[in-house]
Formats: sequence, C-alpha cells, structure tokens
Amino acid sequence: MRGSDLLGLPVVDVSGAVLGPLRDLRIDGDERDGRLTVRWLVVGGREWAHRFGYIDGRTRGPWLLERLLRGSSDSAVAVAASAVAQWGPDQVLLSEPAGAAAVPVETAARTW
Amino acid sequence: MSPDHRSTRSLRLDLLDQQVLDGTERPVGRVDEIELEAGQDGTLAVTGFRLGGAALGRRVGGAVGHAMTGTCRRLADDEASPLLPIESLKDWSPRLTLHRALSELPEVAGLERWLGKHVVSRIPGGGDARV
Amino acid sequence: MSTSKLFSFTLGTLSAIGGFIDIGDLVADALVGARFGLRLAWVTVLAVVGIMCYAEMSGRIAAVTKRPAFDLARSRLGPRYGLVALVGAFLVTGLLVMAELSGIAFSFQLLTDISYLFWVPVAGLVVALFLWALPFEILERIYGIVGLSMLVFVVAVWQLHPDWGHLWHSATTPSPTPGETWPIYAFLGITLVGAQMTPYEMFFFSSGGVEHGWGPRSFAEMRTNVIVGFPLGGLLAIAIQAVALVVFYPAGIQVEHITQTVLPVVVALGKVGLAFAAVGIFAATFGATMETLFATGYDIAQYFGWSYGKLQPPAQAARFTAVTASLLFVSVALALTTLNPIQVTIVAVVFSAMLLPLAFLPVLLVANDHVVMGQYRNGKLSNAIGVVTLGVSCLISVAAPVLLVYTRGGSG
Amino acid sequence: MTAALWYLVWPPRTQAGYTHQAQQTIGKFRSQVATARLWGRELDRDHTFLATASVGLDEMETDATNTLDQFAAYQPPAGQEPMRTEVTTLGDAVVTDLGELRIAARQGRTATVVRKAKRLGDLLDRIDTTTSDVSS
Repeated sequence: MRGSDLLGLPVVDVSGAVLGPLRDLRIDGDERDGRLTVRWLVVGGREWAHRFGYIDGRTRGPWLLERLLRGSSDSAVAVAASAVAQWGPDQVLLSEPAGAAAVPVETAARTW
Repeated sequence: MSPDHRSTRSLRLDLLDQQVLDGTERPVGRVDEIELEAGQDGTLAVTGFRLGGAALGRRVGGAVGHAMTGTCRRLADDEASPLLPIESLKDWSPRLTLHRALSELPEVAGLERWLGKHVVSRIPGGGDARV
Repeated sequence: MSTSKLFSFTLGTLSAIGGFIDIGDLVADALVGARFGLRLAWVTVLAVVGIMCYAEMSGRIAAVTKRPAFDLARSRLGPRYGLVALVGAFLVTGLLVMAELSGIAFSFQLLTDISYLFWVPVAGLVVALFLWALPFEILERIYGIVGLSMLVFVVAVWQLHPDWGHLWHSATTPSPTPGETWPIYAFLGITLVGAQMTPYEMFFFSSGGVEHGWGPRSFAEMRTNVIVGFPLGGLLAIAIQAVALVVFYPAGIQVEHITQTVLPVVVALGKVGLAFAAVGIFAATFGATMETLFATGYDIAQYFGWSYGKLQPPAQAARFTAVTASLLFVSVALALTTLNPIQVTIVAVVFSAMLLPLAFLPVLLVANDHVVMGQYRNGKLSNAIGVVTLGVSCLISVAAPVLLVYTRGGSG
Repeated sequence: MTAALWYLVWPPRTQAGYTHQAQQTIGKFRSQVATARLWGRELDRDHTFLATASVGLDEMETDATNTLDQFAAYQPPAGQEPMRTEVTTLGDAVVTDLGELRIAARQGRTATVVRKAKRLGDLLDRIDTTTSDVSS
C-alpha cells in the first residue's frame, strides 16, 4: 500500500473508539540489509505541527512560532506497531483498547 | 525531549520527499511515494519507493496534481514512476543513495535522460550526458 | 591566512556587493528618494537586518546539510504548499528576470541613445553565452568587481555638498512628507522591503554555498559575505535615495526612468560619474539577471530533486538547463512586448514582498531542527530577529495587495 | 478582484476627484519639464553625453504626451470645463516644447537644446500659475 494513502487514515482501537488520524510512522532497521520495519505509529495532533517537526521533537522553538503552530501538545499519541491488527485500506485497526496501546508522544519519543 | 541521535526515523520527515542520488552521487529526483507491505507476522515494512511526477501528482492532488500525473503517464513509454525496491538503496543518511548509476536505471528520470542525450549534449560545450 | 586565501576571501566578499543591487533597488530607491527623501531609509536598514539574518541562516543550513534553502521548502511545507511556494517564486522571479534583462538594455541605452528594446536580445545573448561558457567563480568575480562602480552613487552624495542637517532630519522623520498620505508612505515602504529583501538572493546565496562546498569550517567566510555584502547593498540603496532627495525633491521631479536614476550622478560628477553609473548598472543588472535566472532554475530543480547548477556539464543537468534556457527566452520575448519594465519591476517587487513568509518559514524551521542542525542550530538572536522579520513579512503580505490597489500602485 | 480592478480604472466623477486628477497631471508636467531643463543645464556644463541627454529628453516627451492624453480622456464634471481647457492647453505647450528639445537633441544640435532648455523656466512659471488656479 502507498505511504501517502496510509497517512491520514483513522486509527481505531479494538472497541471501535477512534484515537485520531495516523500522522507518521517511526521506521527502524538498516537500509543496507534491506529491512525497514515500522516500530511506532504517531496518531493525532495538527498536521502542520507534524510537518514542521514539532511533534517529533526535532524542531524546538522559536518560542512564539512553536506556541502558534504546535497547538495543544497532549493531542498526539504514539502506538507501538505491534498493537496493530490490520493496516488499511480505510482505517488502522488496533488489537487492544486505546488506553493500553496509546502512550504520550513525549515518552515514546525518548526511546525512538 | 528526545536525544538528537535517534534509532528510529520518521516516514514523513526523513523518507517522504527526501532527495535521491544515484550511484555516482548525481541527484536524480525525490522520494515521491513510499510502498509498504504488512508481513505474515503482522509487522509493516517499507518495501520500496517511487520517483517521478506521476506519483508526486497523486500527493499534490487537485487539478494540478491530476495534470501532473496525466502528463507523466503519457510521456512515459512503460509504467510512469516505477517502484524501486528497498534493495536498490545503498545508503540513507539523510539523503537516499542508490547502488546503481542513472545509466543502469532505465525506468528512472526519463525526461532527464531524453533531454540530456538528444538536446543538451548536442549543443557545443554541453558535455556528455552519461545516460 | 595565506595571501591567496586572503585574496579569494576578499574577492568572495567583494563579489557579494555586485549581487546586492538590482533593478528593483535602482527604481524603487530613486522613486522613494524623490518623493519621501530619506524618510523611508529606516525601512531599508531594517530590511537589510532581516535579510542578513535569513541569509546567514540559509548559508549555515547549506553548510551543515549541503542542501540549499529552497530544497527545504518541499520537505517542510509538503509537496502541495511547496508547489505553491514554487509557482509563486517562479512567477515573481521570472518577472524579475525580464526586468533585470531590461536593466542591462537600459545601461547600454544610456551611452548609445539606441532604444533599450534593441539591446534586450543582445543582453539575452550575452547572458546566455556567459552562463554557458564561464564557471561561476569567474562570473561572480566579474560582476562583483565591476559592480563596485555602483559606489559612484555614494561618491555623488558627497559631491553634491548636501545640507547634512537636512539629510539627517529627513532620515530621522519616519512620516510622510507634507502633502503625501500615509497609505502611499506605507506602500512605498513595502516596495523598499521587496526591493531589499529578495528571496532569490537567499536561494542563490545558499545554493552558491552548496556549490562552493561550504562546510561548518566556512562559517567565517559565509558570515563575512553577509556582514559586508548586505549592508553595503543597503548603503548603496540609501545613497540612491539621498541623491534623489537632494536633486529631485526640491524640483518636484517624479522618478519613472533609469535615466532619471543616474541624473543626480550626472549633476554631481559629470561624464565620468555617468560612465561609472552606466557600468555599475550594467554589472548590477547583469549579475541580478544571472542570479534571478539561476535562482528560478534552482527552485524548480530542487523541488523535483533534479541535478542543477554548474558543478557538472550542462548535459548532466539537462532538465535544469532546459528550464533556465526557456525562461531566459521567455523573458527576452516578454521584454520585447514593450511592457514597461519599470512598472513590471514595481509589481514584481511588491509581489516578492508578499511571498516572503513562504520563503522565510521553511528556513526558520529547519534552522531550529536539532536533528538536522545539531549544535549549529539557531541561537536566541537569530530566532528573535527571524521571528520578528517573519511576523512583519506576514503583515506585509496582507497589506501589500490592499495598498497596491488603494494607492493605484503608488500614484494614488 | 473585479471590485479592485474597477476601482483602479474608475475615472474621477466628483468635482474634488477631477480637481485632484488635474493637480496630479500638472505635477507630472512639472516633473517632466524640470527633468528636461536639468538635462539641458547638464549638457551646457558638458556634464553629460548628448546621447544620454537625448534619451532622457525623449522619455520626458513621451511621458508628457501620455499624461496629457490620459487627462484629456477624463469627462469633466459640469462646470469644470474651463479647468480642463486650462490644463490641456498647458499640456499642449509642454508636449510641444519637449518635442522641440528631443528633435534638436537627436539632430545633435547641442547649442539649440541648451538654449531651448533655458527657456523652459517660463513654462515652469506658467505651471506654477496653473497650479494655483486649479487649487483655488
């Protein structure tokens, strides 16, 4: 499936509750041995905040711009790829309830 | 927050739209689309990527996007923006470098190839297109 | 530092000067000087500070990432908004190529009294041959050094023995002259910002950095170029405003032509001054034609990821070469439609001012990207000036179209 | 967008609008004549090449013609015909004088250009009187 189709799909937990749109995928592995696997899903948060790199934590500041563009910081969550039951075609279905699967993006970001 | 050197990379910020160089470090295009596949064990993996206006057009969307995709489809003799498997990738740091040179990648950057061979290299001082 | 290093170091800086004055300055500064004297000089000063901040940022990004400024637009704005920025930059800079080309033709006309329209294709051919045959370093040196003859405008200020108190009073009165309205004052302020803060210079500056193989160790050279080049460009702009104030304001002369821009130099220094001014205008517009032409080519090539620039033979950057050649051809044709290049310059400069946020935002974001920049990311000063400049440019992009219409393009 | 374009080309209707347009037109004539006179003076002081001066003079004549045509095209509101006549006759004088200068320059007759340029002083005085008439 195409990456651009996947991004934006609603992420739904096992009970049918929608966590939010899929905004990004964290990829692990080494391109030299041809194995690039998805480790994390990043769900929710403003698209622009993702595009500018604020949610991912790489872009920090300038202070005013970040306040304007980032929006509420707790809106984005991370979900381990292992919690996914089905990828697409029109939603990403989790195999667990949101409470168990979702982790605040800041804590997840420390390990990715 | 996260340390500056990382173990995982972002599909949106590090892979999508990333600059692609051929085996001789010559820019040939950008990652216009990424292909992923879910394996039997449920894990999702990046299996390849596409270069070219046809794939880019789909992501731009709207009338302009359709025009872009349409023209590229008509221009390409075989499939427009073909899939390059992950195995063709030599290095990703942060730019993508392919193993093979452009001359060994027949389906990539057709316009560059045609213009280089038939037009620009013919002008005195134009040099060799190496395509 | 060995003498040859010092020699190339100073040449690098000197060549920066030639690139900082273009037809936008020649027209806008003279026009503003004749009407408001130095009452808008503060805008030029602030614009220089703003463009210096972003030029340094994009130069630093180019040195660290080996990728020029526009390359970032698509990675940070995404393909759709990157395309909007691309089309905007293409239209504006494309218009500027036509205006700069006409500028070259005007400089020939100044000394020959043959209509500039005759000279436009000649100028186009000269630019094409120079760009095709000569490597960049040589080109930059030529129009840089020759561009120094623009300093004749600074000499002219002294030669006119102005009433310095009056000049200082004018420079420190940020308000319209009697009989002029605030909207026109604001509109001409925006044209000055557009003339001084030109994104193509930032794209060209950073792309040049990538081609010169800048790395973190070349920060010193890069910053010297910025610290010397841009302020000197600003000084020239203010000198043009000053001579226009001294000679034109009392006589009620409104500037509409390049011949009027050089008139104060004629008054001050006679034929020698005129010759220098003509050569200076040739170098400035010649350099600017190449910069706007290549900046447009860079923008497109970097959006699509093509090879570009002059590092490899043209045939190996075929799409870039084709696009640049066709843009030059279209610009010559556009100039030959006798569309008034001065009006085109004002429109191009105002629209360029409107597009500033799209050019500045990606640069500011990447300069704060810890993964990309690491220890070389923005400090507090760059961020402070960067945010203020971005904020002002957002206000301008909202106010510019309204004022353009309301003041009927400044004639109001 | 259309509203903006309409506003741009909307000719003056009101009396104040017409007067403002007249003042603008006279201001342009003053600028064109003053520039031409300056070229003449610099030619006299051998400060400029004849080629450059004739380019400058030619541009001023063309501008004056355009300025006159544009103003003449406006429909004067009732009662302001005298103002129109005064400004257009002034404009005719400006176009004629600048035309003579451009012709002399193109023929290389520097002395004639200098002499005619000096006489532009009277034209500037006439512009001053018209300015006060229009604004009173």
